[in-house]
Amino acid sequence: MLYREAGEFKTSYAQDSQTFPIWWDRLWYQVALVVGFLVLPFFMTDYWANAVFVPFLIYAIAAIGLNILTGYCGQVSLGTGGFMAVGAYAVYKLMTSFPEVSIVIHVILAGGITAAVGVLFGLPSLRIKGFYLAVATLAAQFFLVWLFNKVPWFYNYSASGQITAPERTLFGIAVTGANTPAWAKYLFCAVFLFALAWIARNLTRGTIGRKWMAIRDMDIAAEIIGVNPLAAKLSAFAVSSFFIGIAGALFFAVYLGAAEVGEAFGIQKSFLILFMIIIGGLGSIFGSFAGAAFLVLLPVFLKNVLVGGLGWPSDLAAHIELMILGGLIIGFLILEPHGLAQLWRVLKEKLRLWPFPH
Amino acid sequence: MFDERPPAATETLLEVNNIEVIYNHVILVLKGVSLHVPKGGITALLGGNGAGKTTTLKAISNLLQSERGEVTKGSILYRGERVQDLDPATLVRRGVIQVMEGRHCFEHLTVEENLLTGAYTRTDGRAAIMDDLEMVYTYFPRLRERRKSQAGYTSGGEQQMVAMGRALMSRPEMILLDEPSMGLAPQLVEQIFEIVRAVNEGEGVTFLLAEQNTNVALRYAHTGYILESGRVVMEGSAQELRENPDVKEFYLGMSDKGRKSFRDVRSYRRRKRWLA
Amino acid sequence: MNAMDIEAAPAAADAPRIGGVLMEMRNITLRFGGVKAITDISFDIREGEIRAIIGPNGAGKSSMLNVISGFYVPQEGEVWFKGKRRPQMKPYEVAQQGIARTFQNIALFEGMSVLDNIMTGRLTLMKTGLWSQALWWGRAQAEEVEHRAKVEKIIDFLEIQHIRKTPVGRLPYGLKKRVELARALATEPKLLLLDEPMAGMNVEEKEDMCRFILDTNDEFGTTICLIEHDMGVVMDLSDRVVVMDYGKKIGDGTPDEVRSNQAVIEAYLGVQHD
Amino acid sequence: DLVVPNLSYRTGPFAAGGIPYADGFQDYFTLLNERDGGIGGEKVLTPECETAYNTEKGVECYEATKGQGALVYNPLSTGITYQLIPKMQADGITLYTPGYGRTSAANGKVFEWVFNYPANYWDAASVAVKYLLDENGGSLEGKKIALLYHNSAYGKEPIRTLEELSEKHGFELSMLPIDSPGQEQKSQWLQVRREKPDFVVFYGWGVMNSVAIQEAANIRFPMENFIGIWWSGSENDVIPAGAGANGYKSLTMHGVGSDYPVYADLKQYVHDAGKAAGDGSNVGTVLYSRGMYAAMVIAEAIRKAQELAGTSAVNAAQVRDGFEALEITEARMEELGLPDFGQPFAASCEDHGGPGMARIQQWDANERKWTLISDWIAPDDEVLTPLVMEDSAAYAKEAGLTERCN
Amino acid sequence: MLPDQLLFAMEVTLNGLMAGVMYALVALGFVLIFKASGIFNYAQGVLALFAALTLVGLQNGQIPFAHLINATFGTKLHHFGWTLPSVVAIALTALVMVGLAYLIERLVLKHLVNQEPIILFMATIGLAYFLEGLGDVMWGADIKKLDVGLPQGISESIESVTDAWFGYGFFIDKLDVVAALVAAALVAALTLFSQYTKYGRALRAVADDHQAALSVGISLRFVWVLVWSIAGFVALIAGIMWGTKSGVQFSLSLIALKALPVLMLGGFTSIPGAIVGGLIIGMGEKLFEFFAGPLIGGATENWFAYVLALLFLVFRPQGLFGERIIERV
Ligand SMILES: Nc1ncnc2c1ncn2[C@@H]1O[C@H](COP(=O)(O)OP(=O)(O)OP(=O)(O)O)[C@@H](O)[C@H]1O
Ligand SMILES: Nc1ncnc2c1ncn2[C@@H]1O[C@H](COP(=O)(O)OP(=O)(O)OP(=O)(O)O)[C@@H](O)[C@H]1O
Ligand SMILES: [Mg+2]
Ligand SMILES: [Mg+2]
Repeated sequence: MLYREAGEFKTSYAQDSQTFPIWWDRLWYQVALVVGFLVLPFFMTDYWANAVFVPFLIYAIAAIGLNILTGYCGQVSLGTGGFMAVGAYAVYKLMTSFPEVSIVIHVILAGGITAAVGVLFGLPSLRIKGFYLAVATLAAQFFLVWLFNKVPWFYNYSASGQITAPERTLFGIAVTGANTPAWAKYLFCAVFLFALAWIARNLTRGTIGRKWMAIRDMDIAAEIIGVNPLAAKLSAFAVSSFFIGIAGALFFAVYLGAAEVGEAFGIQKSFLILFMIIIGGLGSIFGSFAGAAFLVLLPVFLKNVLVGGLGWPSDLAAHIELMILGGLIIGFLILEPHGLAQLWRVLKEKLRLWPFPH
Repeated sequence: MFDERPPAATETLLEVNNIEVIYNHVILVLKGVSLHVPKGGITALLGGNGAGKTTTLKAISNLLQSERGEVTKGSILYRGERVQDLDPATLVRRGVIQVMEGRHCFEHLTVEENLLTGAYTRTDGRAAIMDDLEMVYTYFPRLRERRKSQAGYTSGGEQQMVAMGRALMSRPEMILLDEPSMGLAPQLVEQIFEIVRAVNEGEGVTFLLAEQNTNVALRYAHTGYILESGRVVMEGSAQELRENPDVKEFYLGMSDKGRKSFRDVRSYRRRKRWLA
Repeated sequence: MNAMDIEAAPAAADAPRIGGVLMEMRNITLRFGGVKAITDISFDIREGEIRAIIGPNGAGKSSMLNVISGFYVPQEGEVWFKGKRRPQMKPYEVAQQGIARTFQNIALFEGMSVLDNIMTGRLTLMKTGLWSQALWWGRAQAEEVEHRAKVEKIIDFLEIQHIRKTPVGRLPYGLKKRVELARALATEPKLLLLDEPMAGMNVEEKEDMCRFILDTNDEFGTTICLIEHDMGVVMDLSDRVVVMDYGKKIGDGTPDEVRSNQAVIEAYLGVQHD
Repeated sequence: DLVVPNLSYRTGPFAAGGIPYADGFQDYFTLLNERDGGIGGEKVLTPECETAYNTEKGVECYEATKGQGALVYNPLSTGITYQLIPKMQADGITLYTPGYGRTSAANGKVFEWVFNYPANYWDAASVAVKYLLDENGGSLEGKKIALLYHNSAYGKEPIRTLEELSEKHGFELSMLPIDSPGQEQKSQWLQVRREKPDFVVFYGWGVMNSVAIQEAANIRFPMENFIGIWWSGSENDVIPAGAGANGYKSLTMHGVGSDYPVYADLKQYVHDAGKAAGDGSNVGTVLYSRGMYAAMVIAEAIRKAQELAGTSAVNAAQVRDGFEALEITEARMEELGLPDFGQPFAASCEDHGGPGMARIQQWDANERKWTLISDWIAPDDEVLTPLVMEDSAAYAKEAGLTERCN
Repeated sequence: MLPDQLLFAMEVTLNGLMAGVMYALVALGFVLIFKASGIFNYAQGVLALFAALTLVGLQNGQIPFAHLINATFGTKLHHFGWTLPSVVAIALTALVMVGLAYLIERLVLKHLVNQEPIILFMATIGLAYFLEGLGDVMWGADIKKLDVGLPQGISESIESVTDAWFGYGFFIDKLDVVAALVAAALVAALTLFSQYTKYGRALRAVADDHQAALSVGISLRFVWVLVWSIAGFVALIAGIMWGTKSGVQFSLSLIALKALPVLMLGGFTSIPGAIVGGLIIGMGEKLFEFFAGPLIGGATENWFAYVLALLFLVFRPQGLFGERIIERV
């Protein structure tokens, strides 16, 4: 047997509710941490950082954020791009207004500001449900993008409305701006992701997480057993937006370095992140990681295969890439509607039973 | 009330041979179930929660696929033909219709529209359908009163009637009836079973009904099967079953001294013999 | 009474089980558009008793529970609880007052495990804030463990240990009902409303369920109001019965009184079989 | 080999513009390779990378290609340009953005690695106003000009310039933003109907162009008073409006049509040899010519770099020097088979922006072709230079750069 | 004579209503599919694009997949060399849409019976990607002119009539007038179909409960092919209108975003709602842009449409004409 839990006994409730109750899982998790923090940084090149790892880390944060709202609390949102923009513009204003304050604080504050905005746009969720709410969140998406495009104060009155991240350092090493070494970008985002994923895990396994899930699964019943729907939904909007705001801040400050709101934080972004969580698995933190990895890696991979490997013209490759991506999304949904995370769980269940089929 | 009736016919209409059903590729639910449903009879499928009654019915009506379940072994023959690979619509056209557990009304359609959807596969003209609608309304007067309300807003019992009526509207040869008594007032339970009997006798419709309410079911059925954890543990004519001491104790709630009070069952019971 | 403690001694055996009026419905009328679901109904529930509501389908029984839960707002009438007139409340506020319930068409949280479902019952009792939870420090973890212990007792009580970690979606119907009861019990209710707790069960399971209901009532002194169609159960379990028909009250009294009430027989019971 | 990555977009909302441009860009280098054996004997490689006009994909393309020894980038997207400016400055690779990108990059003192000659967005706005001045006897006093623009960084660029110019020349300026992609412009054109501006200056890209021209025709706005920037003046933009587009004007920074000697070579060495980048249907169109023009300037800069460095295998830093020392004369253009195609210019350490001249072309719907109707018009540097200085100084401050060339 | 400002406002209102009709054409397709299968079909916009691309391609005798074939075999194909009359091309395109509906059912929906709405929604997004790529590979990504002979440009008759009445000739696009007529006819036909025919009832039944529909013998496959075919046909009409207006290329698919607020306001399940929603949204956003736009910087239409819809929703969470959301325990 490759994977088993036999022989593991829990002697306390705390032990029983830990994140990785099975020893094997715990091992994998620790290996991943060691590789992520102690090995990868030494091998980080500009290409890998900018094309794969940094976007992956940042999208994973955003995906966890959206997963809290959509996967855990059941409120489908298409305003993610707009909320990321709030984070980006908040961090930009903070960075340029208070250059002496640490960038870490700016990023966290940007998350806080986004949380406040998120709560504001979450208010209608009390009355509006399902797809109606999803479409309603588009109001946030379009309004926020318009706002940042229209009000020059947000982009410090620059001629084109573009914002550019100034260089900021942490422990003497640049983490934003063009001179940032690849490993620093990577580590900076990785630390945020780790901390946020850990917080997300804590929240979702505790009281508040249960409130969210109760609302998701059956809001009326949840209310009747004593969950205040307003508080639960708004807290989900707040926490989710906090995560998404941080993702937006990092996306602009660390990853892109310069951004234009409509282009970097348009509706496409909202959809992309929604894809991530659905493909990864709604209501699963692991799923957020898996979904982000999948959707960041897949296009890069396809491009390399089709253009680099098969030598197709880049436009044809791009079109076919779209078809493949679309096809894969459908394929995955048919194969396992509950995402990569569920696929993984089924696999584990099979492994546990292995070599017996049932 | 226990009028003893001989089984109406001996020809087998539906035959289920040793089927196995697996959900989600991993959960094995039916572990070899075989049934013979005689034409023109009422066959009861009894058993506790999770025994696999619903699963059996769905396997027959081919509704399993949509629940990620599949029949992995065995065969299902209807009038001697394999029907496993047909889609549910074809099966309805051939005369087998299921009334699902939990009613499953079309919430946004009115009661009358719900009933009319039952006639979807029929091609015998509007007049005939209207006649049958009238018939259903005669069976269930309550539905006539609520014909214009959205089904989603009707009470549980009303919904059960809608579901039954809807099935009748398809003029079936065989009805798979899943827990018709669930949540119904006693009078209505009687009424529904009376209707089952009336339809069975009057129109010659064969019934395979899954029931928890063993008491009523065995009163109306001709034959019965008892299912436990995905296996048939007992079968026989309704009368045989009714008189079996185990059935009496576990399914009818009777002890030697007649019906036990629910207040007295608090102290402990022995386990079923066949589960040993 | 926040004494869900299993070890705590049950109410003194010799004290009368049934106390004063706990909840009183006065002249409740509820309409949906043209449909009159409840017409001018009054009845009371005494502390510690098992009160049954029966009636034909569509009589308005579930609607009555919904009124008590605060989910439906009656057009007329008053609800009195613990001797005070209850102002209009949101359902979650009602729950916080100590009224718990189960639902006719099981309303469990399908995406969660049995344990988590029952833990949701404790939500109103858990107090740690967002920060502490986010960091999983101090209070949060301690509280979690504390409540988990209480929930485990309920799990033991209802004999569902083996399915603790199973997602409820996969459970058979009867167990789901039991989990729902567990969730309601987890809120440590003063008044427990059960909407057809035994529908869809076979005799054996009904017996189990009856035992749980009686034990709950006995051991914790929880007041219970239940809707049920199985007359055997109603007659055996309840102290008093309200009978509704077409939104009106047609009978109220002890099981024996109700059983012999001609109006009730006509409207509901029909001919007796056993 | 010399590597000049071609960050193109043949997909996405702006593919219609991206395709001919990329074809022209690619074909010109193919011509050099086939006819001359490359530049100074070194073959030119143009690995193509699809950006779909999307900044993130642009960054990915940049990272993917820069390791191959890339010498210069020309991403044809203002958004991607903004993204790349700091990165390329850090990596020491030249960014060449003719007619688009960050206008204030014209200031070589701040933007060491960016070149945007011969003309930029602000030049365009100024040239358009100058042209209108000429048309109106030297005065725009009391006239109304509406700026209809793509509501993005690109479209917003000319606003400052036009504001300054409106003050200087006394015309009234109104602003009509259109959100990308711009298929619905009813409101804007109703606004035009209401305000009755004398002229509409247009900064559009993609479908927005053809829809605007169609709508202008629909409301019977006089086409000769409707002037687009060079990104709103291709065949794609006018053909859909059919006869209604007749008389529409746009700026251009290079010649039009395929009557230049270079096309004979292109046909012989590239198209007939089956080496063309696209299906050949775009040859001679406005955007094809522009792609070719950009390639030509890059090739010339590389040639210059080879000359300066004394080696044919130049590196990125040497190419930058080539750009900075580049001088394109009329004689040279003639040699290249493009007589009078573009304006002559000479770069310097301070000046990365060129003279900024442009000509006006007008669409003839019957002939289905563009005709040049003006000579080169110079922008109003008196107004532009301070703006460039101000904006570049702001950037220098933000990015912590010190001025060079002193 | 009326004051200028009022006249302008009237003109804007009229044009807003017309624009709303154009949105409604797209929204209709959404409604149909949602009503019949509970699927929120994000691909509706792409469907319109695909239909328009196919129409233009057929009309001009383009060789499908020419680019792909050329790239793989080094050939130089592009056109067959014939052109088709519009009517024939439209009929053929309609057939293609039916075929597409069949394939979608076969390859996608069939495998997703009984899944949660969000999963189905996702699947349609996958479908949108796929079709977009397919459309591009088949017909190329360049911008194409679509001309099926619909009139376009200012309607002189309306202009002269209103000029005579008000002293100011209103601007109305002829194309919009045609669109309005077509939309009215479509709405009437579809409403009757869904409310009063057996198939219409089946569509609604499927929307409510897949399993129950199966159990009464409604073939999901048939219903879905039917409804996707109709939606494909509606998409074709929307594609023709929008393609004539703004050319056929990628951005055409983004009209879906203009249809969403319409849908939300009218209700996801109401066919007349799509039209009324369209009218309100079109008029609202144009008037807002006209009056408030100049004050706050313009380009407000995108978000204002959504905010307007949101405001309505707060008072009627199921949209103006949407079915009541059944909330019971
Ligand atoms: N979709 C499903 N996926 C996984 N397991 C399922 C599914 N449906 C049913 N099961 C499992 O199959 C077993 C049999 O269920 P089934 O519904 O057939 O029982 P039943 O006899 O009808 O019970 P009841 O009287 O409660 O309706 C149960 O253990 C149930 O948990
Ligand atoms: N939200 C609602 N909107 C409209 N009508 C409703 C609503 N809720 C209940 N009704 C109607 O009120 C009446 C009473 O319904 P209720 O569910 O209370 O019946 P019940 O007594 O619980 O019946 P059952 O035993 O079948 O569950 C029914 O006719 C039902 O259709
Ligand atoms: Mg069952
Ligand atoms: Mg009820």
